Amino acid sequence: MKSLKTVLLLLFVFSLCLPLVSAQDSFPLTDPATGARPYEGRELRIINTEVVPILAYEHEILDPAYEEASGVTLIYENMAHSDLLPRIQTTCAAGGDDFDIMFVEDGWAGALAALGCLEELDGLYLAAPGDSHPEDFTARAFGTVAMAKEKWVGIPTLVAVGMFAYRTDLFGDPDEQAAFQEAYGRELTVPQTWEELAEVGEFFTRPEDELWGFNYRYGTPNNILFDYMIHFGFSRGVDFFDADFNPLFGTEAAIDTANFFVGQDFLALQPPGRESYQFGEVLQNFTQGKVAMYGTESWAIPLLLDPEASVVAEHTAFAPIPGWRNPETGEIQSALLSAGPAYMINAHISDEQKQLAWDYLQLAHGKEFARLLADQRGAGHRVSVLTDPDLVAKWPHLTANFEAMKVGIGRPAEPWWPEAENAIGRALQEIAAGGDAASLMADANADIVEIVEDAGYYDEGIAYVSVVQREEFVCAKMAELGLDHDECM
Amino acid sequence: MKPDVATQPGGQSLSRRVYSLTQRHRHWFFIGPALLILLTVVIYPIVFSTGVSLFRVTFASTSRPFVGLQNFERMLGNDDFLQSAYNTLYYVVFSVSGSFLLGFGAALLIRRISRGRNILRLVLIIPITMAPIVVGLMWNWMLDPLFGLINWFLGLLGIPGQTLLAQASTARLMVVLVDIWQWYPLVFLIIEAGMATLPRAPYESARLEGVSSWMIFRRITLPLLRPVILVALLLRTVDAFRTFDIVRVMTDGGPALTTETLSLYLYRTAFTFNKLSRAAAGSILMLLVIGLISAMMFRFLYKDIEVG
Amino acid sequence: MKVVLKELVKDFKSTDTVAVNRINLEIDQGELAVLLGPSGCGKTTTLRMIAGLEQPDSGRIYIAERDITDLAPKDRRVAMVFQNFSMYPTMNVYDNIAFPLHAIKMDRKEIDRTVREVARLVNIDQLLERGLRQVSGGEAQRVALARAMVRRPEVFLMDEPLSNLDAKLRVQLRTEIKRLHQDTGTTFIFVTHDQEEAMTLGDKIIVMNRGDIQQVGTPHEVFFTPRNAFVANFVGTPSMNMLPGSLRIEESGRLFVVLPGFELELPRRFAAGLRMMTSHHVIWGIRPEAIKLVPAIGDNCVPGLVELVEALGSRDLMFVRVHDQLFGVIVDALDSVPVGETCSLHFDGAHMHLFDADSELSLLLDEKANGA
Amino acid sequence: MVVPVRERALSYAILTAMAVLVLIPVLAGSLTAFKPQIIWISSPPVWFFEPTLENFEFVLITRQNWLHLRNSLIISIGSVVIALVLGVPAAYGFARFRFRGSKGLMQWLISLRMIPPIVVGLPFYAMFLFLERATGLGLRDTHFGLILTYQTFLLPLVIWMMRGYFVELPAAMEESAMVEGYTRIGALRRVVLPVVWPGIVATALLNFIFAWNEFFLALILAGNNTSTLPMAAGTYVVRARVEWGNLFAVNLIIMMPVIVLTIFLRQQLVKGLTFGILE
Repeated sequence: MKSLKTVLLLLFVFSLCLPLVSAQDSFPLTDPATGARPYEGRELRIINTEVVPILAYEHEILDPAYEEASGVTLIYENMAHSDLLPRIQTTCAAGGDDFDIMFVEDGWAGALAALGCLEELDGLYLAAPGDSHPEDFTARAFGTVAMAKEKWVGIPTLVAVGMFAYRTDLFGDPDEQAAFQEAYGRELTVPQTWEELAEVGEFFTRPEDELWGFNYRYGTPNNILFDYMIHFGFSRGVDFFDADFNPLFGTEAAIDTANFFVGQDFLALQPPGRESYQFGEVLQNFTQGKVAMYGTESWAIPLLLDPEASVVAEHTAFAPIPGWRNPETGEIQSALLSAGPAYMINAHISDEQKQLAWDYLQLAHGKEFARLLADQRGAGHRVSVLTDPDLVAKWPHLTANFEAMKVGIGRPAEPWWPEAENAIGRALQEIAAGGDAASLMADANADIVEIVEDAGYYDEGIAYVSVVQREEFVCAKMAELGLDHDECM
Repeated sequence: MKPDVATQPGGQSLSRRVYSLTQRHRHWFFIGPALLILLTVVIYPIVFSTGVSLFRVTFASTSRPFVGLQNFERMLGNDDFLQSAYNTLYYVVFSVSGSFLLGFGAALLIRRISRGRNILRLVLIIPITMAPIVVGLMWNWMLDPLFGLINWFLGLLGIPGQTLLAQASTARLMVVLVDIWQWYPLVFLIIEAGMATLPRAPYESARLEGVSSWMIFRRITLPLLRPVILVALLLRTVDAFRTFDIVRVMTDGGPALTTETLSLYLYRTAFTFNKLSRAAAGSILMLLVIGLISAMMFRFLYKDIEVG
Repeated sequence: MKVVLKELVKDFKSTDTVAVNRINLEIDQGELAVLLGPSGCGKTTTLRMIAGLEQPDSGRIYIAERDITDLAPKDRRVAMVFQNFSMYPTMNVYDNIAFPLHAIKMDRKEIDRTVREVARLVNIDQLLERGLRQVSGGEAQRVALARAMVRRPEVFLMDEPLSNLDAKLRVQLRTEIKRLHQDTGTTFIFVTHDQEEAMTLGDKIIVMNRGDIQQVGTPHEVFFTPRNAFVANFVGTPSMNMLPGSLRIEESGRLFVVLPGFELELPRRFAAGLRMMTSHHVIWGIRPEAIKLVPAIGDNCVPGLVELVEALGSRDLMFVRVHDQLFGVIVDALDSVPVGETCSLHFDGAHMHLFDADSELSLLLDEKANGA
Repeated sequence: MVVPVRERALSYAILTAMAVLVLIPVLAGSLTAFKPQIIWISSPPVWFFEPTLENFEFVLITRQNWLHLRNSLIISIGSVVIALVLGVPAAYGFARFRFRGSKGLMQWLISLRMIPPIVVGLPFYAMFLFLERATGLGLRDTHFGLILTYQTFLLPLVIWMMRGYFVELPAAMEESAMVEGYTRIGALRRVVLPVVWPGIVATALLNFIFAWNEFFLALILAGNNTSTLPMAAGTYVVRARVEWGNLFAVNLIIMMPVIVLTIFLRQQLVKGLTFGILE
């Protein structure tokens, strides 16, 4: 009797878990839609967030035009960025079809793809290539933002790479130049290395005038701190994993980087409150003219150049982010994190709906609209835009942006990566609070080994996908689709 | 008296038997519907979570092997889980005691004044009427190192800008203070309302006998208010245990996990770290601990209050 | 109407009501029956079962030969007055009294006439517009009476309606209830733990203890011929002096009770009851009123020391120590003996009670009566 | 009771200080809702300016937060009504009938308040989806779906609070009415409900506050048709900056109904807290 009860209870529990394990049907290809307004009267549901003002532009210009032309009603579920992931994951895990198109950050795609709720775009593309042009992104950016391992799952909505902005009114001021020459015995130039930046930053740090040398993002959540630290790390040759999939955060270079990044010397160049600065605060400091130099992400550039949003819009220029002078070669190494969201199609919706979603995505983030967006707002993430002579003339930063995008390094697109990031971020926070960098970074490194092990990776022989491998994946994908990519020649 | 046919045991009419039956089970008539809803909306998720916690279910894999209690084991051996459990304990101890002292104090004081009592009471309970997420954002704004009023004020006093929320030494305290700010009105309301029901006689006689205010408070007010105090403490403890919104908005658990609560950690485990089963196991553990604590508090409570 | 309880059982399992053990009771038409007993004896549970507020586990209840066991309270044609509830707080006196009439959809004019008539009957016709806060406790209880009367019920049930009132009001209302009973001629069942109230009110007293009926009888019977030690002890204030003892029968047939320290002769009327005894152990009792002060030691007289005297008005209650036993003795105030002095007590055989130590049943009654 | 002047002055001083600590952030924040964007943030703070309603216009009309306001109203009122309809009878049942396990059930009920919402969110979503596929009954992204979910924390509190009220009332009140010709339901409706009405109002208010401010369950379960005001507030925390003026405008919209209700129902609220939770 008792065992029967147990069996019944277990059956009950299993039945409750059923929605989680519902199998996914394969998706048959559809004919290209060519007729006039074939989607008349349909609805397209998009879960989105107002991350950056650039995306708002999409609503202002693109969406009304699309609705007008297609007869489709666009329904946005607009959420705070931090609220998006739980909502999407819940729907995804249960196999829900609450929305057709979703805004997915590169860090989330690995998990969602493994769950089988990201539609692979190959078939849709081959059936109706249209305006999407996947070859029109840099291989690095495309591999990071639009692919989950070897699968093409999204069209990038923006690509964020580290950028460096500075004030031309300060750097070009003869008095400042003379004063700098006197103090440091060299010419005042835009810094190329972090050491130079520290000097220039110190020079411009004048709290009594409400002016500081540099501003960078920190923030309390662990992962954010890591995001920025890794810019410094990359330039010193720190990588995520070695070829044998061993994490590399306990190395001497990583420890040096950590010490520099959260060290008091570096913090002293920045306005008070730096420990809690996130995107908003650093942006604001720069646009209010409080800092001479500013490390940012590419998507923020249009905001820096908008005279209504920035008092120094006229005096803002861009340069490659500083790097580390390799003592052996004398070469300046500069590498940055590349990240960003893409629009992806929910695999759990009907075929008709997928077709509709694809049709919209081609338009929303195809070549044409990207041009429009760049022309109007100076935002660019497609190669054709970043290299267009007319646009570059109008928006000089596009060139630097393009260069950064080509070398940007993506985070591991693994489901366990956020936890690893969290471990390093935590170590960095503790170093900032006065902890010993060497031991804390070593501990974090050990934690990551544990996290990866726990995920079953070493045992099951799944390897970390390196940046180089990602580019290979991108090239293979392009070949598969019959496309030529400039970087894959 | 000779009983007529209708009174023979076998001769009861159906409607009478139905009446008799409904009389015997009449409490289900009242409790049943609510219980049914609660069973579906509460038992279901708990059973579901328990089920999930026994498998390895992640957001990142479609294979779901049965792993028994491994998730519980891993959770208990996880430093971050233990750290957030410690933080939660810190919140419970300081937020509960802080909001209790403040609320109790305000309730004691407001009984000593007459004019303006209503308006003061209304102002004092404003925080509880605000959404926790709003409270968190508002205090972020107050504490902002650039434009926050607090730093502006400190600046007037000649103290340079502080990043109270970004330093491991102060962040936890700040979050607790905000939590106290939001929740002391609950204690205030309960205690004040409880005081309104206190009998007058013991006070009057004590006053006449020249007993000091402190002794009156200790020997009369406290013992009489014991049940009310325990209720306030129970509610606050339970709420403090699941602190989530305020912390998520203010510090998101940082810096270095010093402000991470269990709720937040489990949320992160599930949605950021993609470990559904681990989070489910953690929630079950958390439920067990809270259940244990509340059961202990209940024992105190039941001693004082005859529950009919 | 005649009320009959047959084999009525109420278990206390899973409820907070007091158990009732298979009781049988008949209350005649027009009688004022009082259920008397200490708290927790089952008297209120019995009353509530008659009202339909508790469901008996088994047994039947009849009112006027109609089986009402499975009828809802509203269909039983009974009325009830409660101990700790008098007036609906959200209604004024008038609406309170009219409330039961609305249930039977009486028309407005008829309601008005009935309410005023009943209000006059219980002397609250001046208070009709008042609310709960504007009436006194006694007035509120009259409202409850009026509300009970207004539907002309077949049986009135009263659950200690007077116990929350002060002494003077209690006496006053007691009289009025008695008068009401006489005027209406309806069957009243009155529950109380106050034996004085029971004595003054009841035509018939049903003494209950631990869910069982101990004795049914007139106030006189219950007082003077208690059927068992419980009734003897419970009824009467101050209560009966009771001592454990054993019997000694002389060959001459004279009967003695051996009490701690002294011995008393018993009248012959106890002889008949002795046959059913299994041992010689008895409980002997005598009411304080039956003990006399006598000037000298004689038969059935013992000396004692006065330890305490309580004034009861015209009479005094003396506590007299006799061989380590304290006896309550009621004497005329004028005959009272000062504390510390000795006196001689006479126990009148005519007023002695004797109970079997095991069964606690009275030995005074014959076998047949006891076996019932 | 006579309170010595010095003691009273001290009480005033401390209470006023507390009131100031409450009011400063609330008022300063609310002020921002009326500031034009250019001075949303400024250091030193701007205290005098020409107030504008453009932030309210932006959030209510441009961002269509009036829809969120509507959703919040429907869901909060709906879930409180359902919680009362189910909870008041249950509370009565617990107060009046003692049965096997009633005490344990009551304790279990209040322990439900402790369930962290993350335990509930995902299973609910899965359940709704499963129901929809199995029976066609759509609860996802419906007001009713959320109303149902909110019962997890509303219903126990309603039962707990209301039970206190019923226990305070003598059972004889409805029993009297039952003997006088009413059914139990009739007696409850005509006699008991009018008496506990303030308690119901207070319970409703307190539960309204909890439903109105709920965040996590809405986050997981609310979709386009049902997302609530606290969720709308979150959308003004965008990556580039926090849109403080808009955020505080939404905050004011969130706070207003509760404050107004609290002012009007303060007496009942206080009464409700004494009776309900005390017992």
